Amino acid sequence: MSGNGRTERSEAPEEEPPARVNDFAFKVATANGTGSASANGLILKAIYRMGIPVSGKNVFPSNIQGLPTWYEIRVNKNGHVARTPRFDLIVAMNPSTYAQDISEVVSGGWILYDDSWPLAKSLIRQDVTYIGAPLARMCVEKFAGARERILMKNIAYAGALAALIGMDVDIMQQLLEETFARKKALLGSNHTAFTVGYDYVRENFGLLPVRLEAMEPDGEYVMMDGNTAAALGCIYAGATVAAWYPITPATSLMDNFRELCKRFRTEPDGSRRYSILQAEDELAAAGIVVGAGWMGARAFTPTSGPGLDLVSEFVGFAYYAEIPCVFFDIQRAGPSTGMPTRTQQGDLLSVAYASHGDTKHIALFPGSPEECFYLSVQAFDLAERFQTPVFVVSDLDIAMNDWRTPRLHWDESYRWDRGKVFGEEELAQLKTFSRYLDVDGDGVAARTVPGVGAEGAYFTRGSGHDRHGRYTETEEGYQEVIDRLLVKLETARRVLPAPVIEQHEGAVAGLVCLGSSDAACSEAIAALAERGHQVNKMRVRAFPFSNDVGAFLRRHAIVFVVDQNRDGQLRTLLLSEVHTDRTKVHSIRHYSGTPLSADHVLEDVLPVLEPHDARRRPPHRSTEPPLEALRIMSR
Amino acid sequence: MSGNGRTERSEAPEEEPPARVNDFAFKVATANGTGSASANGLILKAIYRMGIPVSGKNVFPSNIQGLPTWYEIRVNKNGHVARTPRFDLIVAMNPSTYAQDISEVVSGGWILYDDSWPLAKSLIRQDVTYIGAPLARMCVEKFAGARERILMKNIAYAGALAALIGMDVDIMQQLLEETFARKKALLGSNHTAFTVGYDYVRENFGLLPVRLEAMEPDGEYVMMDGNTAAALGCIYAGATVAAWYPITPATSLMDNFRELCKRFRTEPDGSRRYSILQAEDELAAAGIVVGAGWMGARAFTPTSGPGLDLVSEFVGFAYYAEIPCVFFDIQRAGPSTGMPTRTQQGDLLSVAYASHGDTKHIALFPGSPEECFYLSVQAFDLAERFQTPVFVVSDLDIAMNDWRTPRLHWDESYRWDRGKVFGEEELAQLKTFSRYLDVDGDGVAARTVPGVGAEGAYFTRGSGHDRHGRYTETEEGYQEVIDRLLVKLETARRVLPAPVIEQHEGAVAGLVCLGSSDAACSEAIAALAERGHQVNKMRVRAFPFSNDVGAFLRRHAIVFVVDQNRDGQLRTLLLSEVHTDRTKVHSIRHYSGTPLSADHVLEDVLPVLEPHDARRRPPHRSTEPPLEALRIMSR
Amino acid sequence: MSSITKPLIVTRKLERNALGLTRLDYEGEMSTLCAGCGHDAITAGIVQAFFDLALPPHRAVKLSGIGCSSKTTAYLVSQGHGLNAVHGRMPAVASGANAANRSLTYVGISGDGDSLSIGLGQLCHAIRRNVNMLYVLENNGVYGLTKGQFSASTDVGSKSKRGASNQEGPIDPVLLALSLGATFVARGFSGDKEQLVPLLMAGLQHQGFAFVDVLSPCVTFNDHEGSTKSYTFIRKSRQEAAGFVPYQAEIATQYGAGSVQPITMHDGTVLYLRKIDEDYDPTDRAGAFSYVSERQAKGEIVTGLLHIKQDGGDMHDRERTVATPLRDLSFDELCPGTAGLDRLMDEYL
Amino acid sequence: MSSITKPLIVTRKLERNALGLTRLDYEGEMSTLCAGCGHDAITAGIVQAFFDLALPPHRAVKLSGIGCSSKTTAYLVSQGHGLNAVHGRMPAVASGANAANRSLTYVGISGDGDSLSIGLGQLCHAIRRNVNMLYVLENNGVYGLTKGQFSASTDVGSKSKRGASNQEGPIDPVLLALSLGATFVARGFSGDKEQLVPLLMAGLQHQGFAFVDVLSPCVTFNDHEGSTKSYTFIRKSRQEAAGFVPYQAEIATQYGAGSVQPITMHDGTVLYLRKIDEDYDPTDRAGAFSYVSERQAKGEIVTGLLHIKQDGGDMHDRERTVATPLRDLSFDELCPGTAGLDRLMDEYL
Ligand SMILES: Cc1ncc(C[n+]2csc(CCOP(=O)(O)OP(=O)(O)O)c2C)c(N)n1
Ligand SMILES: Cc1ncc(C[n+]2csc(CCOP(=O)(O)OP(=O)(O)O)c2C)c(N)n1
Ligand code: SF4
Ligand code: SF4
Ligand SMILES: [Mg+2]
Ligand SMILES: [Mg+2]
Repeated sequence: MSGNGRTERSEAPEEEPPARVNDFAFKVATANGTGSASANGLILKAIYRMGIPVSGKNVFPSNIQGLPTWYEIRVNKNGHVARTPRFDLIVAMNPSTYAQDISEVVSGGWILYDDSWPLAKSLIRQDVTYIGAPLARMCVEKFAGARERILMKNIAYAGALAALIGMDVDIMQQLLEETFARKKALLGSNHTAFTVGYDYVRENFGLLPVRLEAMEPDGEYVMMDGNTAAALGCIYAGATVAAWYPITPATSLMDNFRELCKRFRTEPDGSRRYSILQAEDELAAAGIVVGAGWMGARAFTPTSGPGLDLVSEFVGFAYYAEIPCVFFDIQRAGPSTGMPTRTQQGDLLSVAYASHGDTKHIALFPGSPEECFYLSVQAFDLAERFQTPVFVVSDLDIAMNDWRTPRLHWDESYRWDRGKVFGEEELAQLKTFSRYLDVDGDGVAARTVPGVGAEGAYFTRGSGHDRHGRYTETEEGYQEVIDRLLVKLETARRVLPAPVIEQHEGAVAGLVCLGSSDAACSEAIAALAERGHQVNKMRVRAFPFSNDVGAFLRRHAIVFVVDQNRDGQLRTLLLSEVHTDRTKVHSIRHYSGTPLSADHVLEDVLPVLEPHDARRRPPHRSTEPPLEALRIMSR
Repeated sequence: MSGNGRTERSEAPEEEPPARVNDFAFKVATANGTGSASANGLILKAIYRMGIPVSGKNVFPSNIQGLPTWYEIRVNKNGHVARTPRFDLIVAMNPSTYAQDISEVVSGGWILYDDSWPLAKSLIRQDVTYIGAPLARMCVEKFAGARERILMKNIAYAGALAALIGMDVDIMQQLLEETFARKKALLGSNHTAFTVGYDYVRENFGLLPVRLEAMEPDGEYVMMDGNTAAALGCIYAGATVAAWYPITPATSLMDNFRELCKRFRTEPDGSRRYSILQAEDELAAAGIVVGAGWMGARAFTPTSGPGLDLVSEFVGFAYYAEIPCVFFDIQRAGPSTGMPTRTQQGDLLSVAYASHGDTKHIALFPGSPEECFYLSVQAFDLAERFQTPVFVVSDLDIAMNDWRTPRLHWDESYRWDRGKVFGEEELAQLKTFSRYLDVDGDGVAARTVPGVGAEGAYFTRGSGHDRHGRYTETEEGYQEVIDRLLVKLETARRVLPAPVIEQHEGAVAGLVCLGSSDAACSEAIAALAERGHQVNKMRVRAFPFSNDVGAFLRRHAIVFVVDQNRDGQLRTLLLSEVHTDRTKVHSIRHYSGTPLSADHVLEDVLPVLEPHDARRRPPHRSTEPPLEALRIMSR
Repeated sequence: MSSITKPLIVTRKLERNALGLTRLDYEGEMSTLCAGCGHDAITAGIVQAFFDLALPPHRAVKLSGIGCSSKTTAYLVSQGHGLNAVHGRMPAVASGANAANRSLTYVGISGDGDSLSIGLGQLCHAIRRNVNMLYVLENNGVYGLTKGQFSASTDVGSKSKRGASNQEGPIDPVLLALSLGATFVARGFSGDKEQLVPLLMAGLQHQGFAFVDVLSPCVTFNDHEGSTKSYTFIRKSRQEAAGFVPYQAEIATQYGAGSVQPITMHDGTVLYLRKIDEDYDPTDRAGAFSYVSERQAKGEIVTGLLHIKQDGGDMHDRERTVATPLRDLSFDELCPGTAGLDRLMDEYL
Repeated sequence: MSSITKPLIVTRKLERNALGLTRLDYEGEMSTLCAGCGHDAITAGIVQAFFDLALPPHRAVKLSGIGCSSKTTAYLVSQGHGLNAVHGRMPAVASGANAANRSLTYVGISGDGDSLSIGLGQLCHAIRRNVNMLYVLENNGVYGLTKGQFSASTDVGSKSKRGASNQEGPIDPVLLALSLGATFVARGFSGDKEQLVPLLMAGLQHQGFAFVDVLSPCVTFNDHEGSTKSYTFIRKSRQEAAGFVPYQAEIATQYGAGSVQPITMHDGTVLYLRKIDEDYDPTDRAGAFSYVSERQAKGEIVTGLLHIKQDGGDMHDRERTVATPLRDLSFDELCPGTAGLDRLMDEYL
């Protein structure tokens, strides 16, 4: 294979496939620590600014420098933002993963590589097109110094890519100007690098059939990741105390919170209306939010699986002593340390029943960055209203990837719900204050916060206590309190965010999912509909489950439960908490660490639905395209 | 009420009830730290040596000195050893709890109290008999010094009690001699104290209708608590490394293990064939047993709820890295610190799914001290065979109370099952050693232990790894290993201890229980049979559940699941893991902190069974005694 | 057993402090500890310190972990809010509570098991954070509540009631705190209220983490002969390095001019440091370390104010938190509202 | 990404040690750390120490937690068994492994996050237990693997890449270890193999917990100007107190007679202690504390062997464990059999 930059196809050229506009996916393969992240971000943003729905997924190693990393970009005019594993184009910039990367492009697809060095024979596939551009060589010519050459090669491949898929050059230029507004010197070299790649490809290859065309920008959308949105939620909810111990993929939530605090919560004299404590570990972080919640501040800690184990003792304490606090669990692939930079929904059971003894916790499951914002705000209200730990359960895919998500709006009439808190006034009207006495039957007893007058003082403990908060080992005193906790949870269950249900005419099958599975499930359902299979969808948004959840399960003859974990944990929770016939429940599980795609869902749904639906209507199976073509069909 | 020691009954004397031999219960109320524990132990032992089935339950505060404590003794010729809440007799030695104690004796029962001081009028019940003996006064006369007087009063009430219920005085004398074999001085005063109480009652009152009569001693039984038996199990299993952090009610397991080690594992020169490490906390204790298990020793740590939370991160590590280790969870009343000296079965869910991510653990549920021994031994075999953490889940009731339990036997042909471990020889025959490769389809891969030749060296990690133990972030490499873990668990499921099922002719209802609930459930089932309700029983002994468990559930039209927790955790586990119709499952839950009694079970079973069984046969309900009389009927 | 309410027996006309309160106003529930337990004497000392400083009881926050020692927060200042955290994790809860409200008076009470074993990491990090609180370690060299196991401050060679013999070297909390740069390090003895109360008072006034290790014999499990945590041993081996003069009035009368040195606390009050050993300089961390460890090698226990560093700045000073307690900020002070969000959204286009 | 196998390139005739092994026999997988990371130099130092001592590689046990530093156990002695525990909890795993088998050579590698934050309690208690192992703390004053957050050894005023500024005082692991009575305390620098290798060798030979704090710059997140953990700063501020002479042969040639003092290790080997400062006495714990902290106050970092106590006895010596590794005891040596059980049962009648 020569390095002269001509398009080469090993077989005699077939007919050019028709152009596929604003509907394709590609992947950029690089090594981490080389600066490719910012180039990839520019590419994503440029496409986004062209008004085209796009999403980006970062596949990075648990390491700082030198290991392979990928950035997957999907362009989809219909707004499907889930991952797709079929790449029309690979930007192969990391020789150490050439073999894998080249194998992953779809048949008929394209490979953009750096032909400063020749490609090994073994890497040649017959069914794809190789596009070689001597990026490194050109960068060596244009730039001085190893570091700059490495950095600029990233911008050069962005330029090459831009030429291949028809990116708007003015937009890119604008983005470079914004990015380097304060570092003018860098702007020039970035511009040069971009042009080098762009010109080379334009001159030697031209546009691919998979290409971009500007659409009407939809101002109601933004590009955002879930941790940014969740951090914003914490700001808007009025959280003032934040504690944490660094852990991927929860860290960026706190990074964002800190930045937002600096911007929105700093007095002119530099003093701060917030306190962020980096704790010595997750046990301490949990203790800090428990202490702050007890003191009457809104407090939260973000963590991930290993941290979840460590906070569980404090979660049980807060549950029993009835202290409001918010935990974010940004799930990653387990068990144990697992794959810290891969996604999974493996903590559902651990969250639901966290801590020994009889406990059950409120958990919210945002399905998008947008919901990370709204449900975060709600989490603080629920925590204070029900005086209990509330979990916001997200995952690496939502939290750290770039999602096209509806613009966030704020309702000025919103006021925080601090729950039942007795101040001096209320206390003055009482004969005696009994901390754990439920007077109105909703299971929630009014609390006081430290510093209030002596009448409101009581002793908070995780040991056996009665309605007055007094230490007890008696059956009645103890049982009254833990029975009330159940009443409280039952009240909560009725006001938690309802599941989002999408009904289709004549559907007998229902699909249940939560969190980041939503996008892929929606896409799969659309694809199924095109194939004549109607499936209803329910996205669960809270635990314990509302009555609607059970009703949905019971009203469908076939139920699919989609889990991004090995053990079908959502399914387990549903079967143990909700009445339904388990024989009709089919478990769909994806847990390799990659985000869920519609294909994964279809693969498991079709073998069940096809025979079933075939019985209900004239057979037309043979006319259906094979599974592989589904992605195209679903567009 | 005068203090002259006559039997007084406020109403005109009714007819004396007929004698009730070897079938009654009484309770001794004292304050802790006063030495009553040894007096109570002597009483229990004396009854036991008379050949009469007896059990003792200690109800003690989470405190060291001065708070109320009770010892409940049940004498039952039929061998029912569960707690009964109906006391025929109260030995009321603690004025601070007179009111409660007196209220707890059954109508027609007796109260033995110290009438050195008069009883308040408000404490007089019309339907019970008061027996006053001036124990303190007599001890002041006989003994010098506050400490001795306090101690001897305990032996004096034992003497008084002996006279009331007809304890064998020779046996008691013998016991005193054994106890004070090495402290002859004390023997004299103890003898005096016993005689003082005994003589006073004999002279002034005489035998009660509830009384003891010697039976043929059954040499096949011993008196033992579960933690002693479990510690013995650890010795017999060949455990050499034990780590712990003190916590009630797990502490005595380690105390016993240490004593047994001193006895059985000490070389003549004083060196030790064991290592007991008191760790700085439960996290460290877990790390120690993981390290020792990895190194090839049998290792265990006993803990309770709060510790369970803290070990969970290491449990997930050991699950994923496949390291054998044994955890004892001696459950106490939760949540959080809860009631540390009360019993509950509240950790079932926490144990089953301990740690974040996809995990599921082998748990064994001993139903008696006897089984604490056998299942402990088995736990080590299972841990090494399946290279995974194994939990032995006991509770305070089994662990710390005195049970009449079958004598333990040892099968000399037993050899420990170390599982698949490759030594130099096996390694020599291999081309390459792949730590996580399953060659025979049972899901278990052979391991090596450190120190073996270089061919067997590998790297153990809780991060993503492939079949070779190499770090991986690839879908295939990662998924192969975690899928195999499921196969392994499935293999284990088939060999775990089967449930113990008791079938009755014509029973349509089945009752499921585990652990310490067994005794009360057996008793309840016997009582139900007497009332014409046949109920089958299944005692679950292991998680994950064997197929028999599901089959039992499905084959009964009515299923009762007995849980000693608020949330019905066994029921939750059954419903999520096993296929059955949940509408037929009735949850029976007792969670006040006291051990389960047959009454608790009957109270919940009868309202379901009575209408049901009534439909199946001619009504004879009106002839049945009311619920209150059931305890007598069931004898 | 429910908690016990103390019988209120007023025997004589009660002394009143600057707030017009009596000592009774600073008491708590009746103790359920063993008769003679050192911890009860410390409780009395804290009550006294609160009374003498005339602190408003309802502004007191009492925090502890789990253990006999940790129970004592219930036995003092019942008008204040109290919290028994999980075992060993009180420092984190205190940090969080303090972060949320810097305006209250924080007292943490812990045991040697709670602080030096399971809670060691948390204690060390609360010291680093310099959380503004009085931290009392009721050190009896044993786990009282779980019935006599060794703690991390048990002497080598000590035998437990169950016959085990401790072989691990004890952690000296004072040396530990010094090595971590603690800003207030003192040691007292539950049997010497004269010395203890002024130390506690100074600790309450210190702006930062005031660490007071109090030797507090466990009469049930560790008061035997040979225990360095027994009443007998401590009485015999105690040496005072530098302490405070409890009341200003005493200075003139009791002490010579040179041996007393005024120290101005953060709140402006002046405490009078009394040096026993002329060479002892409590502001010299390394010197304190040497002094304590050298005396220890001779079998002596040094008590008193061992180290103080006044200009550290507590957690809030360092992090520049606003003066208003965070938990008292209004929603409007915290939520950037529609305008803020809209502006922000434009940046994500 | 699977792990990377190092390309085996043999360039010259390799030196062999007493076991006939080459340095290659002590190497591990290829490092995936950043180019220039201090940790890689420490890896090389450990490889060298193993080679020089001619330790059988398959008898090596390598333990670590989580972090860039903790990854390095995979980059050395691949013929030994390795274990990456959960974050901060390696000391406990090491204690358990060592309890089960006292006959192997244990090396623990950790980072400042792993050891001084989440794992601080475990580190302190492993020191108390005097587990027989070499414990290397690869101290870069930052959390490398999670991308640059502050650790407990970060300097006050240090700024993170995300713009936060650290206000908590750093923990000096050496002072901490001294305060806990550690029996071997040393400090090295990843950039000075000459000094480091002998310290590691001595640590490997020490019968007990040999604690070596190694300053190890993180080139990606904490090598900037103003960081006291940067190559530049350490090179500038380093002072050696007392170290070992690497090879006996050098003694005669390089050093004067008086400045070298023989120390006989537990296994009989003699190491030669080289004192730089005449007054420095590494057997004096309090002296070491003063020396290190006084120099620190002057902006100097003291390296070398800072404290040694040879007669401590390790965990097994103190607990009197049998000589045979526990995990090698046969079932018959452990199970008391039928007779034992029957006799025991009679006692429970
Ligand atoms: C996680 C956890 N582990 C163990 C316990 C049991 N526990 C309660 S108090 C205590 C030790 C208390 O010792 P110390 O702090 O010295 O207090 P003391 O009773 O001696 O005053 C222990 C181990 C617990 N409550 N929680
Ligand atoms: C329980 C838990 N919390 C958090 C993490 C995330 N984490 C991994 S490494 C690390 C810090 C490592 O810092 P250090 O020990 O100093 O190692 P370095 O990378 O600097 O060498 C953290 C916080 C984790 N793995 N486990
Ligand atoms: S056991 Fe010891 S520490 Fe606990 S109350 Fe009694 S004397 Fe005090
Ligand atoms: S991030 Fe820092 S510590 Fe980690 S490998 Fe890179 S230089 Fe080393
Ligand atoms: Mg203690
Ligand atoms: Mg570090």
